[in-house]
Amino acid sequence: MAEFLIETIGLPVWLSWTAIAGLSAFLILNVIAGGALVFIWAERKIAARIQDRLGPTRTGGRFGWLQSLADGIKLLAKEDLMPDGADALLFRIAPYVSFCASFCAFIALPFAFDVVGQRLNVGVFFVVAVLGLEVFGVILAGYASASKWSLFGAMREAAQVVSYEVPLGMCVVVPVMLAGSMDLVTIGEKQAGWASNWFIFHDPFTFIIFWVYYTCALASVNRAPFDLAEAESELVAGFHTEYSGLRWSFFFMAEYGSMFLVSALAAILFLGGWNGPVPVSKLLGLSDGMAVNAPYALRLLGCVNLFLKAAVGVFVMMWIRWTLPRLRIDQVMTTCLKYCTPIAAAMFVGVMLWQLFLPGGLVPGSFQNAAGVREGWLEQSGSEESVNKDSLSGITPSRRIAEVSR
Amino acid sequence: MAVAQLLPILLGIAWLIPLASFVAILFFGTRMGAHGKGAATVATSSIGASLFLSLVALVAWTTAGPPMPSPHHDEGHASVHRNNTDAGQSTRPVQAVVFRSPGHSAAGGSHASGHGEHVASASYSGDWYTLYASGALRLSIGWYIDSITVLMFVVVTFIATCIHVYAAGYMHDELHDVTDSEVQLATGEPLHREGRFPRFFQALSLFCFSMLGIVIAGNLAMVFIFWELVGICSWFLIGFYFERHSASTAANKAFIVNRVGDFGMLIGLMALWGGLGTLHFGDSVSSATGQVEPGLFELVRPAENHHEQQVPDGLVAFAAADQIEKMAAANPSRSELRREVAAAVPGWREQGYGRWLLFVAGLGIFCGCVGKSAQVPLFVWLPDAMEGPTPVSALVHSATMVAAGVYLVGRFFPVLTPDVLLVIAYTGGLTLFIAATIAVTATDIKRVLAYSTVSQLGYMMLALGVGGWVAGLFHLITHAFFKSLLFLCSGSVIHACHTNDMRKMGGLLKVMPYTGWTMLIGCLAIIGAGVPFVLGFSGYYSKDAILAQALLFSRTNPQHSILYVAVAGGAFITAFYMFRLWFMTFAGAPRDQHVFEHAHESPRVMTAPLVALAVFAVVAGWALPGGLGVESLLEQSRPAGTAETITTAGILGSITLPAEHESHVGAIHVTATLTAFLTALAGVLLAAAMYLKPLVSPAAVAHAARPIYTFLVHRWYVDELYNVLFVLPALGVARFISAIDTQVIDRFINSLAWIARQIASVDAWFDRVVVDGIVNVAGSVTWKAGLELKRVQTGNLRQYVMFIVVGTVAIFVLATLLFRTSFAG
Amino acid sequence: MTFALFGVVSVSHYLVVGAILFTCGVVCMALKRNAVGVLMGIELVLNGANVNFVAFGSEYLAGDGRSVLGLDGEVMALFVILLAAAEAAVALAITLNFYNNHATVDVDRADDLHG
Amino acid sequence: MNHEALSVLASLFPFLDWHGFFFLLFAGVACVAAVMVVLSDNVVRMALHLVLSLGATAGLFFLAGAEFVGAMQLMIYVGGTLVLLVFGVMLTAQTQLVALRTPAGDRVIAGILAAALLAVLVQAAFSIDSWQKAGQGVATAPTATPLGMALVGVRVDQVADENLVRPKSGYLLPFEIVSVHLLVVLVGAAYLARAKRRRVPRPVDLVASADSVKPGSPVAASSTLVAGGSE
Amino acid sequence: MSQILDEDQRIIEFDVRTDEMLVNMGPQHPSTHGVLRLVLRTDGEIVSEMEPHIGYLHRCAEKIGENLTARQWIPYTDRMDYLAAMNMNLGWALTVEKLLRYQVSEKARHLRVLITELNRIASHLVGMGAYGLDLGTFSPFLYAFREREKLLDLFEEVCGARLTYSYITVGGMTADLPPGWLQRCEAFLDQFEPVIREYHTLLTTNAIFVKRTANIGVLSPEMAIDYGCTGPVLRGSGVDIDLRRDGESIYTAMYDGYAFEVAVMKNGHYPRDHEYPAVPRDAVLGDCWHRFFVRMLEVVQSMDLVRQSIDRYSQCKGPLGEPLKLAEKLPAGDAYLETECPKGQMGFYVVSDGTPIPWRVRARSSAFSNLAVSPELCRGCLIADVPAVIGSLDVVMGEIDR
Repeated sequence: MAEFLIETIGLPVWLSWTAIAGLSAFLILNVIAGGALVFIWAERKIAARIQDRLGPTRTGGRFGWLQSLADGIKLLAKEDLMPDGADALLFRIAPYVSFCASFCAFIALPFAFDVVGQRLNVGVFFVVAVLGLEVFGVILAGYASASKWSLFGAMREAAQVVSYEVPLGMCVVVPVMLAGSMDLVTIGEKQAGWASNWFIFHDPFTFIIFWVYYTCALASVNRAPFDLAEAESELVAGFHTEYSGLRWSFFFMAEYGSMFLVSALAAILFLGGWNGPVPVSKLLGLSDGMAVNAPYALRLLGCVNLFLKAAVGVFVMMWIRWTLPRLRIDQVMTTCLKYCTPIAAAMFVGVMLWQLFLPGGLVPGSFQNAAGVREGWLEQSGSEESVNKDSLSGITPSRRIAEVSR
Repeated sequence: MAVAQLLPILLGIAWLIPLASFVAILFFGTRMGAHGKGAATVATSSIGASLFLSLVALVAWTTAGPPMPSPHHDEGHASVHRNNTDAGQSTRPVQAVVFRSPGHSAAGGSHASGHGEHVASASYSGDWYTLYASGALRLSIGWYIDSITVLMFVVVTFIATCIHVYAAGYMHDELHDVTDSEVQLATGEPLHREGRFPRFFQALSLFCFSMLGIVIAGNLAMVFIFWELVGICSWFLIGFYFERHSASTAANKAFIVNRVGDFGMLIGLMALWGGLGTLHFGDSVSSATGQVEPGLFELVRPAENHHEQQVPDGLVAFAAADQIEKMAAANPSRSELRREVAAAVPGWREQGYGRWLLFVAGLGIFCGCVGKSAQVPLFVWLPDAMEGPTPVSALVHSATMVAAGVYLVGRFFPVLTPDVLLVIAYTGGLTLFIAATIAVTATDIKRVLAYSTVSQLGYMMLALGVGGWVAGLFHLITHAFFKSLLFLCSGSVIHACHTNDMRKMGGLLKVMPYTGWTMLIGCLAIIGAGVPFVLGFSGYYSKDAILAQALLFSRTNPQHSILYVAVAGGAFITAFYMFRLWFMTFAGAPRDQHVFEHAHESPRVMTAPLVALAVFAVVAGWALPGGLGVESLLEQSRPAGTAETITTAGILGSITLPAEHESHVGAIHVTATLTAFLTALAGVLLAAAMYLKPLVSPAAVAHAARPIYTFLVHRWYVDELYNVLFVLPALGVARFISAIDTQVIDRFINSLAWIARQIASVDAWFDRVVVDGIVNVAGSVTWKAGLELKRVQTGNLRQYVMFIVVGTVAIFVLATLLFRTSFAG
Repeated sequence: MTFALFGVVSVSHYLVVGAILFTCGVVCMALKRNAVGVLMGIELVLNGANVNFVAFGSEYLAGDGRSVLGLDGEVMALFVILLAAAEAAVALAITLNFYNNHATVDVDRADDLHG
Repeated sequence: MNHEALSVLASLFPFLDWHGFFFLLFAGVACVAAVMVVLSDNVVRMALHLVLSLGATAGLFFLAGAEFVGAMQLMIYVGGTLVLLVFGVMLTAQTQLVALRTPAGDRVIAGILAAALLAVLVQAAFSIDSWQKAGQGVATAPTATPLGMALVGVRVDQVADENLVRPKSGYLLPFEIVSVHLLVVLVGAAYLARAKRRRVPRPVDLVASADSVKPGSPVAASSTLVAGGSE
Repeated sequence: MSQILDEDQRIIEFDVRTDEMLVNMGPQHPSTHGVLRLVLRTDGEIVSEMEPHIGYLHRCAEKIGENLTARQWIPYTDRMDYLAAMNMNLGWALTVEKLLRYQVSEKARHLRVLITELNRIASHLVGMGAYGLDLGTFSPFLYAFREREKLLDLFEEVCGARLTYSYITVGGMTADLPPGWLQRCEAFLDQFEPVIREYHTLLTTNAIFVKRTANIGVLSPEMAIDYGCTGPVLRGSGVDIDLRRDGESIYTAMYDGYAFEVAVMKNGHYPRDHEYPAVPRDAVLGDCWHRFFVRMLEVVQSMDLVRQSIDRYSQCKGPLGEPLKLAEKLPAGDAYLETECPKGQMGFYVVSDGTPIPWRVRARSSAFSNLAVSPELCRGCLIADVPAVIGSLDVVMGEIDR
């Protein structure tokens, strides 16, 4: 895009780049915001359905789809209260910190092959790190609103998110190990082809890891049985008790944003990301299978795929939310420390051993690029080198490895 | 079993029984009957047993050897020549019994005149147990038994028995707690103490054992041992009431004075032992070599020399040591030397070598006797010994112990040279006179008797000194009887009147008839009363013998006639003070009514012995119809070679010792007896004149002879003399030496200590000031520095961080200054 | 010493930033009376050090094409971060204990170890 | 983002290029936030500024090409350590969050010292010429993989022609040591801040045991405390 | 946060010396039923002391009772336990009838049983729904209210009101059943039968629900009796008391002829427990789960009773009987009667001095004593457990504060 602007319009380089950056940022923001709105509406509808009722029907068209708009307007109209004992600065900043944290992760999230904000080499690592930041917003909110209940909520939330980062980290490492790189795009590529290529079906351990990942994701996003932060029954509304109006909506957006992020991540890591169950593009011969520079249309299909999978993930979250009662804080902690972490660790070892002994999967060759997987890591650096072909240093160190190891 | 074996056994047992009783009482005394009452019976029975054994021994002796007729009765001298030559095998396995028949060579002529051979009867000697034997030197426990020994055994045991019986009664106060009025406690009231009944009899038994020990002793060493033991017993007995100051000082005085005497005896002993190498009286067969080793008597009066006294070879060699030295230098071989010496000895003897040595030996032994028998220089302790209970005075200080000295002189008679005998005689005379005069003025009943004892001992010594061997010993035995009687009577009087002072007594005959009459008998016996030439008390016979011998001696040695005068004067004074005593106590009006009322006759247990002794006091002098009497028994064991008159030119000029039997010859005998009778009668009459019918009041006489009276009352100032001569100088010397010690030596040492202290203080000062100073300064400096630096460590975290920053900046600045180029350059 | 304020960034720029961070950290440690404040100071100091490490280790910034430290710089930075985390954990535990015992986290109150 | 485009930009506007701009941005944020940390009294405010500062330094790391370190910084530092610190603040700061102000005297001294230290450091920073030469802007390969390899012990980044005596050493040993170290630290920290068990008898027990409990014993004391508390 | 409640309830761990924080689950807290204020003294997450404050809903009903005649006071009894107004009216009516020694007709008696048992079902449904809300699930609440709505429609038909019926009055009923009502009622019961099984799957056997309720707030039988707990709370602790069977003769007279078993766990078994899910392994007799389960069983028991009363009512010939005069003269004296209401034994006490207006009226609230035991149960539990315990006690503030 940037080259296009530079050549055609002749804008100064930096201006064009900033424009492009601004555009893509705006795009991402809207995608997420739009998604959040849709999810709010979806939540109401699904809850109703679960509770044997209709849910919002009158707002907007047939299915009350304008409900979230109505909510938005309500929130905008609402007065932004601030309790007098609150610490003004922190009180105001808290929602934005939380919001940025969850949206910042979308930079590295590829919607389709190479349709990504910034293709980071440490993509997955970056996302997990940023997820960790969100807890900051919650803590600040809890502290700033100067009420015991919000402090309780903030503390619980922080404790929960921090402790669930551990199993989350472990689960995330498995696909990285399988794909050989932390770059989300690479991981996605690795799962191209038939659904059987998805990492979830790669081996039984990863399958279990997926479910553990999903529970940890639930917990780190404060949803469903783990939503102690704003446990209505006990702490009124947890850390955002004192918030109202727009600030509250930012929290809400942050929550739904991170919910979508987590499900999308799940989709990419385990469910093949933008690769549909059937390698349509390959079958149609549109691309050489590696989808390195597939045409835009194909990428759009990829985005749709990802969106669908993420939506399924979000749906399941909502579903769980309206059926299961809330767990107690110590039970939450127990599940994390005594169940998720050990299982994740065990499965991690399982996957490692699996990869060592059965590189090609149960039936050799079942993964057509399984072989690639091992060398991919080597080769990948080679391919990477192709990206920045104009690097001055002739012999890239990576090639050296190839010679050394052979 | 022959007499030779029987006698040692009998006498040995008789001798040991009192020891057994002593040990029994010592260990079980207090448990014998109530308050130890049984001790009396044990002691008495033991001494009784000894008496019985002694009597058996006497009978055995007499039966074995025909009795020697006493010169008075049958005018003849049946000198039984008993020659018992067989060397009886002693039943004792230890020692071969050797008896030495006094008259080996019956034919040995002596230049003595007629009267047949006077040969002493047999004497048995032997050893029970050899304490120490190396070569010639031999120390052993043995016996030397002859008639004196047997006789003395009988006398001692008999008197001891009587006194034991008497003491049982006399000492009954000691059965229960005693309040001794004479002892003044610090608080003023009299001493209350437990009774010491068994202790008394324990001491008595020990005494009897040691006395018999002296008598039976076979050698001088044994004599010396028992000599000391007797001294200890007398110390115990005198000091029985040891709480009384007077009693304890008297006991000590007695012991010390005896020790002075013993000192001399020791010198004599050593002289003999050094020279002759043996102390045995009789000869003995050494079990090892089987040779006959000559005893002392043999050495001094070798049979070969017809028992002529001669300086034994040993002494001669001893004296001629320097000659021997020269000879030794000449030829080194020992045997050669020995033979040469032997050859030269007779020559040396002629030159008079060793005479002085023998004289010294004899004189030394006599010194022991002076101490023990209270002769002139050393008689002061006897009067003070009266502090002991009366039975003690009776037994120890009248009959036995004091007699030991006389007995020893008698036993040792052959060894004593005529010079020594002369000294003895003079000493006896002097003692006799002084004691008698003091007795005249004594008012204490026991003191009078004590002085009379001293004078009688003087008699005995004089008798022996003048050659009257039998006379002296005969008087010893008779004196034992009547002096113990007198003492017991005085004891019963004191017991009755509770006071010793005659001036408080008087007219007690009516109250105490038994005591009175028995005392009268005693007095008569002591003054030698008796119908001249017919019959008399025991004293009569012995005193006449002495007078006769003294008369004979003064006749033969006119320069010594003073001795006879002394004897005669002594007899007169003796009679006077004895009857003075008797009249003051029993006759006349009672002087102290209080005492008179209290006086009561003593119980039978006390009067019975009096009667027994009284009988013997009378009978002792008599001889049995067969001529067996004390005199005849004594005659049996007259030492060989002393029967004849001997004239020797000794150190003290020439002295002729008249033969004793000559004194029995008519003229001398008659004059002696008459003088004795007259002097006695005069004494009695004078006493009666002064005390019975106060023709002449004693006070007037005393006033008249004021100087003499005071002189005598003060006991010749002897005590004061000794005090001045010995005690004061000793104290002075002691004081002088202590003065030297304290002033000179102590002061010197103290000064040394002071100097040391001064040096120490200086050193301490130096150490404290200089050494510690430095250390403290160092310490305080570091301490203060620490305190200062401590403030840097404020504990405040923030300041630490600032310090770090300052530090780093400083390092950087320094680095840049010092190393021009930058660090990383 | 040409220092283009806005010129292309060089290692020195990073060093300056590192120095500033370091100094702020030290000052924070020196000034803050709240124990947690001191901990934050420590974090700043370590961060300053990290910046230097990364600066020296970055190929991108290296003047003559080759960075001073090469990869070591980044590895060191990595280790510093790790250990800083560990240190923070222990320091916090100590602070909590201190708080438990003294009911306050005021560093000035914790001056028991004075001289 | 295309690096050679950046260099082109630099030529156009010497005073501004991507790298410079972002560097200034991040550096500015980092330094300002650091100073704010020092100046602010409220501990929670300090925490927020620290987060900003550390985030900015993460950015700097990204700019310097050390992506992995930047991500690590974000994750561990900001995500982990600071959350820990904030927890610390919450748990300890019951009352006087603001109260603790340092005396003025210390502030002045600290300021002076800071200035001195800064001067020294900055002087050192510019003392070496090679440091000042502007970065070549050479696009470098992402360092994540070589870094991972280095940690495991194989140094892929060293260039053959370097005249090194020995090949650069891998970091396997330090890596293992650090892992064990972290374990120990965690255990230590957990132990230090462990929950100190205190047995509080139930009221029922109290009643039953009230009479049997010696008045002076701790149980009694605690029970009275509780009982007292519960009235 | 370390493990909070392990096997020994009494071991309370405190992590950092957080001094006791006084937190009050204020009157306006969403989870409390009505306006109950709970002052918690928490030590971190652990509640060291809990003190309920009541009185926010006090309307002086008893004082007003001294100025109204017996029948005029009926509406006030509605507003005590507004979830089971019928039972309240019955309680008061029977008490006054006991004083008057008035015997209602046979038909009225059966009708009373019918109506009160239906009301018990409605009350338990609210209890179940609200308890689900307390534990965080929103759906069961809606299911419960769906069924309750149907019931309220039936009630509306009978007495015109959906909540405060004032239907049963002294001496009988204000009106007879509308025609066809019984058939609709039976229809409701028929369709309600399978729904109960659905509720069990929804909550009773839900793993998380069991985790949140089993072994929490264990109320020992002795303590229950000591604190005067009654109704499902008492029966939840295994004490076999049900006034419908063991109550006063007047009250039990209503139920004679009806066959029903008291829903209480006797030596490890609930009556007819084969039809219901088994007791979870770690549920202890007297804990929240059991109290909840007893209510669920009582719903079934009440349905059975309603069916029987419908048959009896339909067989009765006689007239329903008119209620007594509005200002009926009450004989001098006093009367006290306790009836088995859904929340527990509701007692009414009336003292009259011969005039129609009682001299003194007193209502003994069962929920009041049930709530009284809550501090005991909550001591040492977690904040999240407090609503679970209060929910299981199923208290209604109206009845407590009166």
